Amino acid sequence: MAYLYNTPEQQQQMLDVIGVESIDQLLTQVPKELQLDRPLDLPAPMTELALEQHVGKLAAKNNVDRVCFLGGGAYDHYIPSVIDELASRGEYYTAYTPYQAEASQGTLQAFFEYQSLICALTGFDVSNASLYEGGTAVSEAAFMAMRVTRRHGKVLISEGVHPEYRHVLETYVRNLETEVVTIPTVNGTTDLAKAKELIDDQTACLIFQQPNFFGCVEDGEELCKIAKEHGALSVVSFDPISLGVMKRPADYGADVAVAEGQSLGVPLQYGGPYLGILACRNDYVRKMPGRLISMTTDRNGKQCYVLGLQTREQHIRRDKATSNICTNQGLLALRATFYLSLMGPEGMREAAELCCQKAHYAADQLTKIDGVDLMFETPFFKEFTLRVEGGAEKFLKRAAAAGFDLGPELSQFPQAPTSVQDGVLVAVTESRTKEEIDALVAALA
Amino acid sequence: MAYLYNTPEQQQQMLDVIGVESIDQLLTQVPKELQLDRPLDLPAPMTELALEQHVGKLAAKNNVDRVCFLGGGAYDHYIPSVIDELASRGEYYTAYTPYQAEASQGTLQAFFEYQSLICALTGFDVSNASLYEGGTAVSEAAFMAMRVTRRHGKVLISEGVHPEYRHVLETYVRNLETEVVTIPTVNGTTDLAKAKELIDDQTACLIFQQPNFFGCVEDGEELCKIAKEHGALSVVSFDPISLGVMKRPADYGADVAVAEGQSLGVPLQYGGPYLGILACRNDYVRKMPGRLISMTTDRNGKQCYVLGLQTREQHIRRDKATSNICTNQGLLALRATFYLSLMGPEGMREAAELCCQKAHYAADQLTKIDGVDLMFETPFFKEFTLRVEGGAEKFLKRAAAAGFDLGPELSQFPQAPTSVQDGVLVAVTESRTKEEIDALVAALA
Amino acid sequence: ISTRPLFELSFPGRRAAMLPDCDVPEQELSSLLPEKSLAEKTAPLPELAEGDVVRHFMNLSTMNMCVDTHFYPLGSCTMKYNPKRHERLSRTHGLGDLHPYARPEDSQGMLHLLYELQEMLGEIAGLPAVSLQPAAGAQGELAALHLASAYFKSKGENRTKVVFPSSAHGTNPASAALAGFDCVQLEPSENGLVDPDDLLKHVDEQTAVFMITNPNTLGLFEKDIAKISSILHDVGGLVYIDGANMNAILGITRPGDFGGDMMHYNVHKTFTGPHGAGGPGAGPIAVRDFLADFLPGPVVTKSEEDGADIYRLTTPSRSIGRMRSFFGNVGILLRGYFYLRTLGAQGLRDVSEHAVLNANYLKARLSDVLPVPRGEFCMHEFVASARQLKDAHGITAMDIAKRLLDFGFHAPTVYFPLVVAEAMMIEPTETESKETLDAFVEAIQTIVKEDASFLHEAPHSTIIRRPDEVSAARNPLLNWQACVKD
Amino acid sequence: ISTRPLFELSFPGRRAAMLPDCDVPEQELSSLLPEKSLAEKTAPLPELAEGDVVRHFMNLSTMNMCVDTHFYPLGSCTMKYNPKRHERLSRTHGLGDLHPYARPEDSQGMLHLLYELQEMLGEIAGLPAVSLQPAAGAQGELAALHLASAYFKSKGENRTKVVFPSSAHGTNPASAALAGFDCVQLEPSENGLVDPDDLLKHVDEQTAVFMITNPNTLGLFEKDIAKISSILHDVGGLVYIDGANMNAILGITRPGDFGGDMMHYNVHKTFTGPHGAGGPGAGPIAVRDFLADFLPGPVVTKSEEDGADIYRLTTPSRSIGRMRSFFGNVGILLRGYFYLRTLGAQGLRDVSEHAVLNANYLKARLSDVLPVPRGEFCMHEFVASARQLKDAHGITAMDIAKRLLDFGFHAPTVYFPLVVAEAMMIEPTETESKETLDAFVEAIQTIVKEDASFLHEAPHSTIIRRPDEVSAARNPLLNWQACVKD
Repeated sequence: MAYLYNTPEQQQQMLDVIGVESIDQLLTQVPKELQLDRPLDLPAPMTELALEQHVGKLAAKNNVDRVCFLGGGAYDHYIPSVIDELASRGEYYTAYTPYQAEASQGTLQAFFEYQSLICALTGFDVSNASLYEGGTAVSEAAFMAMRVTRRHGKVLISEGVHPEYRHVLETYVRNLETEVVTIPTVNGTTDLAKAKELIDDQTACLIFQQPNFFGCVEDGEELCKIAKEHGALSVVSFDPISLGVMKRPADYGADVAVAEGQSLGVPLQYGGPYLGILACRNDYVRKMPGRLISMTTDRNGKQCYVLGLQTREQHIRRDKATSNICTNQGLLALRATFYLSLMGPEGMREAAELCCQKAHYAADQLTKIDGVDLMFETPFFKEFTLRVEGGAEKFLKRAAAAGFDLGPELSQFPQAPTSVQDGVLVAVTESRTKEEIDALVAALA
Repeated sequence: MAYLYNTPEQQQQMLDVIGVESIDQLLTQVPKELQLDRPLDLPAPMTELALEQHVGKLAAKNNVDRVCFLGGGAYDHYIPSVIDELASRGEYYTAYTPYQAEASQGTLQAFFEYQSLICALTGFDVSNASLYEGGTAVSEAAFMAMRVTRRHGKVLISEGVHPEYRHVLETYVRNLETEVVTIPTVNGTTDLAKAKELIDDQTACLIFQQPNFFGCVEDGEELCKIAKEHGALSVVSFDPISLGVMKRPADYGADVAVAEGQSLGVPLQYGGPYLGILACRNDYVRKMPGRLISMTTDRNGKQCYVLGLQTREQHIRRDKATSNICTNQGLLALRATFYLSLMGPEGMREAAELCCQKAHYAADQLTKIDGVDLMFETPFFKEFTLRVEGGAEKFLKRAAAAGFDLGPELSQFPQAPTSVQDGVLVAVTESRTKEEIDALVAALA
Repeated sequence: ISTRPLFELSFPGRRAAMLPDCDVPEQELSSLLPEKSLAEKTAPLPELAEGDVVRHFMNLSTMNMCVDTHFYPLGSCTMKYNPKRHERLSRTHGLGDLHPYARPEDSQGMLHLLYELQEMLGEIAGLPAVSLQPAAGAQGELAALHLASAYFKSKGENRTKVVFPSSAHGTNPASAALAGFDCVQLEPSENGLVDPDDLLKHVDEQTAVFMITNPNTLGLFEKDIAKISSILHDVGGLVYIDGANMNAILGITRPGDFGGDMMHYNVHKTFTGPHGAGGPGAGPIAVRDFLADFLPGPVVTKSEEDGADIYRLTTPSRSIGRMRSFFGNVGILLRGYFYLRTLGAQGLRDVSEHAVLNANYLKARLSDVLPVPRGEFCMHEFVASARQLKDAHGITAMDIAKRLLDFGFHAPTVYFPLVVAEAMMIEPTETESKETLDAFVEAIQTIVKEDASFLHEAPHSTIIRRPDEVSAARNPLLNWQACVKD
Repeated sequence: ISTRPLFELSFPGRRAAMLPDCDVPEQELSSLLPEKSLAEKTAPLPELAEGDVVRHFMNLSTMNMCVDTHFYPLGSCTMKYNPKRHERLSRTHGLGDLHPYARPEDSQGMLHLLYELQEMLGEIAGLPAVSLQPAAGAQGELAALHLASAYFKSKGENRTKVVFPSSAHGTNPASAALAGFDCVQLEPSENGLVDPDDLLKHVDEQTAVFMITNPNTLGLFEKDIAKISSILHDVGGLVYIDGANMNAILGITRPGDFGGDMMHYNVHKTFTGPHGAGGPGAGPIAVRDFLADFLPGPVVTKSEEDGADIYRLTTPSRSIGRMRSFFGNVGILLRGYFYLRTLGAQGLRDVSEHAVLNANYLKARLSDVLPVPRGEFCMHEFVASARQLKDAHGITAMDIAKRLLDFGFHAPTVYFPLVVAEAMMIEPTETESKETLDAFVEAIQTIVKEDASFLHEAPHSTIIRRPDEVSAARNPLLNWQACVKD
């Protein structure tokens, strides 16, 4: 009877009011022959204490005590404690979609501020109030581009985009006419010549990642230009932390920017829930997927916030909706809101610089080891790809034994180009110290 | 500039309004020759990230991963997660003493409910809103008994009371006329004959602990009777968890009940902050130390809560106050409030039964080991004293090496009777499992 | 309480988070990154002190109703108590901080847990093959529709249609369209249930999937569900169960047992996810064995090696592919796992029984003022109609909804489903007491006696009152910068 | 929001916490415990569901003003921002869950940290010997007075008197009395400061200790403190500094440097403890070297063994004994440690400089309506007087305090210290912005123009209004059971 209130005595009183003899009588709505005639076969219930002991044992079978140089789209960035304190407030945590604006101004204003912060971060006029995560954000951006350009035949995507994001896009379009065409990379970045070759007037968009999956910095300006020249939208999947030092998507000509927002105060938790970010030029606002919060006034003229442009959404437009999304990632959008508020421009700049400096130091030191080289001679930001002579497996095992996790290996992604299958990603965030990097190098040397 | 707001520009605006040129000019209030002419010699500041890394390293030097059978007044009882969630609410956490009742009804009502819960738990009419911890609560009770009985010459305290509590009492009375007389124990409990011998008409109170420091159950009724017969107050220091199955202090005739409330949802945190509980008969309310919350009505007749009987307190009565206490243990009283609300009568009973059953199982199994015996043949509740042939040191080391912490050893308390100095306490809470107890026994056998 | 916009609290030079000094030899940034990729100045985020951020968002939080503080009978959303233990447990060292690319040997505890969750969800559904990947219910629908398509293609069939009743959630048609299907909507029936005869007319060999919520959005159990399923199966189609209303039937009946071939769960609803001001959700899907090979992946598989259980991430052989990056919304799945392990079989059945009891009690007590047009009894929720009140007194469902806020109750869902005039969709959930339900009934009884013009002005005590949604739609102000420009 | 008493929510048979089944062989309880010690029935605690408990105390919490949500300029209480990082850090595995009887070899990290804290507090005080044991400031006072007594006894002196100014905190005389001393109170002086000439008349060879708060409770620095100290030292007495107002002088001047021999800190005020609705505090004391042997214990000592630092719990040789069980209020001490390590020397001085700046700014801006009778400038707080307003318009300090609540500001401390008529003791702290101070000034400017009779009725917008304290004192209702009986 965990979490229940009504005692047998109360249940009887309620049944009397309803005018039935038992709960079973209420359940006769379910035809007898369809009712389960046995208890569900589930493990026995546990009290809070027993569950904590059980979960503790399971958790102890996961090894998280190594120093984390893992990357590939999820990063061990520092999470200020204020974020947990605020996000765990029941008033955010146990409220739902703000359908009743009068009872939800807190959530509404916070999401409005989220949108404003993402606009400030990306340079765009519009941000929605979140999508599921970075991978589906790419697909949603592609669909949006098709609606905007009315071109449904072809989507161009760089091989430098996270292989799982590309995989998701393939899944999303599998029943549609749309062809997904991959632009190969050369020396770690999108092959611009190939991009020009592959793009045409049926192309809805050109999608790239900045910095890309290999850690390398793309020529965003040029890629956007190529898209523009063919009437396609340029879609960039960016690393939010990188914008502490790097140009904003809107500033180098992108039309749509999407991102995995995990870096912005979201714990790793084995891959989700994370935060899909989507921002774009104002022109596309009515083609945008996801929830939007708008400022308005109430009947007394007081400034307030409300769900806006709901007529784009599935609960109104049904099969004509801009997307099928219903829940958003509210709690994660809140975390990103708190994160960006705490960091401010200076914090973001410092974090980005630390990542960049430490990643380069780590790369410099690691490549001093015999047989360890950078796979690409291309500038990178906080993550880079190593090639290890004789394969990465032993190398990674040695690192693990010494208390360090590197990776992922590119070979675990079927979508990664075959030429780089022997690469290993190494990510270095502001949380890593010189001491840790030096110890890693010492262990591998 | 952590946590500061005003930028240099704002500081200048403020100085202009004040009409001074610099903050230094404001500080001329402090005579030049008294000003520190150098920076304080403190470690360099750390950012949140750096501090977390630093604290993590220090914490890793403490060993808390062993299974905890440690007792002696602080116990590893289970803390339901609801307690942390509620107690960390900023509205409780960052408010202060509810001087402005209109702005503090939440705190006031919660403390009123604390008082009511402690009354229900102990059987008394009055509880204050908390004291520092269990040790000082004993001293405060002794002072209160002196005020009530107007006997200032003598206080009787059983050797079965926590040696540190007795030590605190000695400290508290060291400049006063009051003599603290210790009643010896025999076979682990207060020597009743000696108690009768030592008590007289100058005795303010007779203080005992239930179950006592050795884990043994005292004859509370008899001890209270002895006090009563001599016009002294009976003061019992009780274990709150034990009241899940044992008689309430008021029900066996005690006049004042005090306790260490750590068991009621307070984390161990190396000894504090904990919670001093003090409840008593209604007659003594105006002689009581500490804060009291009273129900009353506001100007519209609405039921509300307010600080009551403040004229007993130091900020009004100064040297005539019932105590010098100013802060109370508000946050810990809140935790106990949440704990008792969650547990209810059934939860308290179950917890007490589990402690008692598991402690007896552990005692039965441990004493099967050669050379390991119970020191006392007296009923105990959740804690018992072992005597180990050849001394406890090696025994404890073997336990530690196998991942178990027992203790404390009685030898570490100078106030403990010499006859029991070779004893070791073992506490078993509801958090311990049969599996853990069996593993402990296997490791020591 | 201050509600000044965050950006207006900004003051140049203020700082909250600070980062440590760089402890590695520093190089010129322009020597590390291409000049043209570098920003001239950092993004114009607001500059705030830590205390600003805390006070601002603490104050904003208090401008919300939520389950922790209020009765929140928002129909179709299952606003039940969110156990606090889930928060502490999900932060457990080794769970909350596990990287998604931790190697399988370093994540056996997590994989074990997720495997157990797959098994439990399969059992509750009566559909044994489970993928935990979908990020939300709507994504579960999309995944299942892709799966159906792949399944039919594997059999050489090209089915183009998805059919659903008019009372379906908007996600059903939206997902069907996104998956490339043509949508066929049934007409509303008299009794609020799907009419098998009518259905027969709308399905054929082009029909891939029939999507149905059961109990449906009226809170009624589709009593002909077995027949409905047969109709679909007879034409070779599949039945999809929208699991939004699973809270009504846990341990009582199973989608797999009443003919469903595929379904999704809404973990943040049924299994206390939590709701999080709009999300995140998690939308695992469960399907029949013959569809298992098509599931999105990876899924967790178990094998025994040298007497020990080894857990692996595996992509099903004919998988439709990934629906998202990484494994799934694990943080939410964990909470579902904790919930199921807390309740066990009997506890889970108790949930549904109490949810049904609470709903019927509320329905019975409200029936004189807010009658329910369809169904003698309901399952876990019901859709009442304020039509009589509107006709007699001019009091609308919206009036009642808004006025309830003044009484300290969140409003029910209103004007959905569309098949009921002046609809008020009320779902009390099992985690409310009779006392709370009684207080809610009293509030409604008071409200319906109030003057209509007074109610049109409601709410009266909230921080704002009836925002202008029309102008927000016409001229949306979507960020602070835009508002400042205006 | 419901404010029904907790006990009235109780319903027989409801449960929140459940305990696991007993996994050891069970015996009859009556065979384990003496029959007469067993209760016939369990204590009549309320019976509640988990959701009851959460919703009740969540709702209660929202009926509080607090630093996290409001400006809270409660004089003498240093209501500064409580850094959220302290909460996470103090829960760190290995700190928050360390048993007080963990062996020294198992608690070296904790002892190291506490040792460092002793050192830092000694440096900030200019008094090198520190005991962290006292549970609160008032207990620190008591400990120091016992210490002084022991010290004098060790010299064969029997001193019976403790002297303090009339503006002293109530804890000073209360602690002195509790320690067995006779209390001597100085008369108030014209300028609010201790008059050395007057002091001279009140001290002699019977004087053990002079207790003084510096800056004092008027927010004024006792400029003659060096002279005052000499007077005491000349008669062989000791000077005790009440550290309640340390927030004004961190890194600027030190009690040890201006003549203090002993002092206490209020860690929950000066070093963000937090305030916790009334506590807990922590009241470490710092004393001169020649008093070190008398400190209450244990304290942490460090020694080098085989090149490694080893930390130990040690009882000083002539210790007055324990002031409480276990080591001390470690959870609060940890927060003080985190704060000091966050700020460092410059950060700490900045704290006091900004506290002084904020106070003087507020004082200057309010001076026309709420003049400060004593002192041209103030330190971290000031005591304004509403006497003019009372004389001219009948507006009291209490009126303004209550009315401020309507404006969303917590009230200052009122009617303390007694030496100022219609006192309003205002301490803004350093963690507030100029904007907030300006808004507070505007509120006061608005209030003082309001009608006195309207103000007598204030507050107008709070959940309750001016409780009847007289009847609460006459007929205290201290628990729910008693109220039900009435």
